[in-house]
Amino acid sequence: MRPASDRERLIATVAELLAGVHHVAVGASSPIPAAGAMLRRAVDAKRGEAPVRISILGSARHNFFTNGSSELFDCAAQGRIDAFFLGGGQIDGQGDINLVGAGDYPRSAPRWPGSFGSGLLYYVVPRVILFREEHSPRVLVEKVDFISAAGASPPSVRRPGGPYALLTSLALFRFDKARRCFVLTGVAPGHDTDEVRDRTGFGFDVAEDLGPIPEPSPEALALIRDRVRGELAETYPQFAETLRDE
Amino acid sequence: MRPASDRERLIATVAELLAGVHHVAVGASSPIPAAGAMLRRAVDAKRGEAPVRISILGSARHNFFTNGSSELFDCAAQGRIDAFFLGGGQIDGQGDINLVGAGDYPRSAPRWPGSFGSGLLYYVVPRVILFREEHSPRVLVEKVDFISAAGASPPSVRRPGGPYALLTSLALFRFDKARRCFVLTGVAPGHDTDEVRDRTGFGFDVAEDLGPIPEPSPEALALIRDRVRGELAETYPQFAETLRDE
Amino acid sequence: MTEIVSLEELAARIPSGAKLALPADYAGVAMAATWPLIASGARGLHIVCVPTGGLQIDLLIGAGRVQVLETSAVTLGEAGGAPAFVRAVCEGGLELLDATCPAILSGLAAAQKGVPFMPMRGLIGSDLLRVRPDWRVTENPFEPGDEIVAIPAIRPDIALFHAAEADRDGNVWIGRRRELALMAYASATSFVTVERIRDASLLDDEVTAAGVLPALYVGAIAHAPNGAWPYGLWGEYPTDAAEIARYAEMARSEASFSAYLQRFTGTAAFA
Amino acid sequence: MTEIVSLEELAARIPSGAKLALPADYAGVAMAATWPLIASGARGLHIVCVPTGGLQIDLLIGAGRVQVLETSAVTLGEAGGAPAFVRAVCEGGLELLDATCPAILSGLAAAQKGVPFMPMRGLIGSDLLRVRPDWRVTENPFEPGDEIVAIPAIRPDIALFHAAEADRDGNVWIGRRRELALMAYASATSFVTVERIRDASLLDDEVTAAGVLPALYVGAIAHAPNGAWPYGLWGEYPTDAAEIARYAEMARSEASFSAYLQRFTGTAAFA
Repeated sequence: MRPASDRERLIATVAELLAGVHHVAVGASSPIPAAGAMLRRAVDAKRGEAPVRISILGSARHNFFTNGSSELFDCAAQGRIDAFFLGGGQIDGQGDINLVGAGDYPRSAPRWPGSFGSGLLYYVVPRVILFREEHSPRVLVEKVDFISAAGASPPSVRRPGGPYALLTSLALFRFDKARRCFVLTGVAPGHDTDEVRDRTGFGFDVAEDLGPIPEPSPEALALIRDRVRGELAETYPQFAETLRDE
Repeated sequence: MRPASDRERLIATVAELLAGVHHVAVGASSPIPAAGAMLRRAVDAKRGEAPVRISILGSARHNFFTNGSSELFDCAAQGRIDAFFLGGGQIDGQGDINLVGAGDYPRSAPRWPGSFGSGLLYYVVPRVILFREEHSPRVLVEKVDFISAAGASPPSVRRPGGPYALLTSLALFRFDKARRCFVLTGVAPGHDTDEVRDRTGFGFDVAEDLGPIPEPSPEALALIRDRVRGELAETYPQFAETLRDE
Repeated sequence: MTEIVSLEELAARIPSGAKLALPADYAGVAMAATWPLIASGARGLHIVCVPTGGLQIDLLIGAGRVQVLETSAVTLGEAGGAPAFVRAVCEGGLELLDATCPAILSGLAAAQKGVPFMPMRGLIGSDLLRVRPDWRVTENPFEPGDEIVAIPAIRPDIALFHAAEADRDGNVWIGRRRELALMAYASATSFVTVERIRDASLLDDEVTAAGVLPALYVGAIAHAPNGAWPYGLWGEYPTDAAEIARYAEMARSEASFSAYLQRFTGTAAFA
Repeated sequence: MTEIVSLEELAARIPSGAKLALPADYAGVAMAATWPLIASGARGLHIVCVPTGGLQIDLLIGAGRVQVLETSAVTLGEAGGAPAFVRAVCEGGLELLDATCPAILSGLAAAQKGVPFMPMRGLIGSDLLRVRPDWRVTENPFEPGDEIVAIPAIRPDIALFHAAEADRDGNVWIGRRRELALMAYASATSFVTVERIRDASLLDDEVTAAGVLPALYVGAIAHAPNGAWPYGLWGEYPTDAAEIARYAEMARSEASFSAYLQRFTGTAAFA
């Protein structure tokens, strides 16, 4: 079997992060998170466990909603969505994310599209996975220029949700809610902690059991290359095609 | 032409009270208000004016709503419903209405069904017509035992709606919002003001231009007996049938 | 995952003390589930009428199953007042949460939105506000001095209703009776009885999908042809007014109420 | 009464300064009405994106038609950032009301319910809250110390969108795109372009009725086949991604943006 590509490893890592989740929602242009969710479902199905429900915004086949745009947010606020993915033009060490722009608001430069649903979803979905392939001090900053959604809240705020992990092409962190900081738990094969430090603009803790991010199991790899790629083709045809060529 | 029956006169009076209204909603078991609204529409159509929109709760043909029970109340709160009808086990001189029960709450005796939508509709629909055929001191009381919805509100309360008129088999009153009282404007043919006083449990003013409630015009009577009766048959078949026999 | 179960199993999953959302007469009443629910012996129910109640509520009250009743009205419509309800009120045997339709719908909408309350116009000056200390007069934060009522979220444990059709995934066709969706969004789960279960997914066709409550909200489905009887079901069959009138007559005394119930539940006394 | 008018007449009924609710890319964008709207010369528009914007918003901004923009995002999706939007932001040429999707939907829901505001979880600790002084942190009246944000009602003058079908009474079939109904409930009136106008009433059949926005909310309808192009319309046709990419390329300079616009509007400079 051909060894796992970087993207296949990201997909397998996402699937691990979704262990135990009943309902995961995925944004419209998020093929790797979507693939990770599909792998989770495929693995659970093979093990005879209840399949995770996957809602992909913008997909016809994976759209279970019938109440328009509001339903995703209502559903999340009701506590019916266990996991979601967010990115960010900037992500900082406190878990704050910036989807609006760099520099002084309102005349941001560059200006990014905007905060989308982060202002609610980051607060109510228990397991928000921050996913950004680029790992650089430009993206992973000490302090974001604009807080689209805050990584943590004072005790006066009811907050069932928040950051759970941060996954990049280089590293995997979990978020320590009590201490409001990221903890490095895994490094991509072929890289080391020093490189992660160099390429990260914020300080972070290191887990005692830090190790390389595991390679996908042969079982997972086979599922990615067969069932998951087939399922992806409906919503992300181009992505499914390039995945084949890796 | 056969002279107007009491119910035909009530229907014609309701149609007069709806002059200028664009959208009237009618409760499920309100055949006379519904007939009055249909007569209003028929008269306007004959005069080439825009027809009033009629929403009858529980009717298939007159149900324009597609968002369940909430839509009537939302629509009213948006200001899209100009007129509505309410009744009451008790109605008092301040325009307060009681749909809950007589005696000490909660062990009311008799207990009536309950307040239905009055807690909002009485406050937001500009032209609420109180309609109750029975005219007696038992119904028209000095002070209701339980206020399902209040006839007037202090200035601190935003209130575009409220009572506009009170129509019974015996009399027609308009409501004076500033002075919070009813003003007798018409008495049913064959009755007089003294009888109205005897049969009304609350004090009221008398309009300078008080007179008998007018008989329906021949045009109105013809429309009631033909077009309106036909339209009523879909929602109120029994009522339409008994109307024929009068 | 939605399970397809028998009527008896569906009723057996409603425990004593459950907070149950039930629809109005015209919206799809799960009458066929009412008999096994009464037979199951679940007691101390907290009923939320969405937004009014009729025969089903009166039966549950008469059978002694209801502890708390939140409603905007209970009536048998053309057949008159609801006898068991009126009797229970007079005897003080119910914790009564008298409401108005839009307040119940607002409370459910708050639960739908996952917020603790919804503001609502009206109500001020009424005795409803006096007898509902759980409703609060609050100030519009955007306009000092503007008073408005805050209705707390209503979060039932189970929404129970009847609909025309479900598919094997658990999607339910509710059409324009969207108060059923509102009940389902607000409730932890929904139990639905249906006229028919179809093999093809209701979500495969955008025309039928528009009237679907997704399986996401539906815990259990039971097949119950004619399941709203004696109530009607929109687009399917009309109300059996004679049967409701017969009930209204029999429910006037506790003895004949019991006889009426026994016919459907097969057991004896309930009160 | 809903009037059936030409695209030009529909656009001409949108006055300068109007507060306009426009749907997201996937929900039915009235692109065919965008060209006559720009040609009509209406200026100083207050745009509310429900809840995000794309090509239509970027065109209106580039043509200098927008004074206030309330949105959760503006993007051309696969084709990248929205060039005219990004340029206007950098130049300070827009009054920007940055939002998050559920806040816009909550503001519209408040208007739907006829209440001055809706509470919403989240937001606290964000800079969105800092730059939106019209949003208020308030206390949950049912739990002292529990802070929650109040979002004021959003009441647009006009909701403008595209749908598959309307009937001659003015009923519009929106299917499961119920954010279009939300926009319409919240707005004083709605202008709708449609692929087809059919003679039979959409309310006559309960299956189609379930997906209908009633005429009650609809002021004007214009027939516009392929009217979402280059966007797609669910169940009808896909997005023309090549055309959107072509726009993204041309909009990178003001000169070629003008050339792009001229092709559709027949007039020259706009900025």
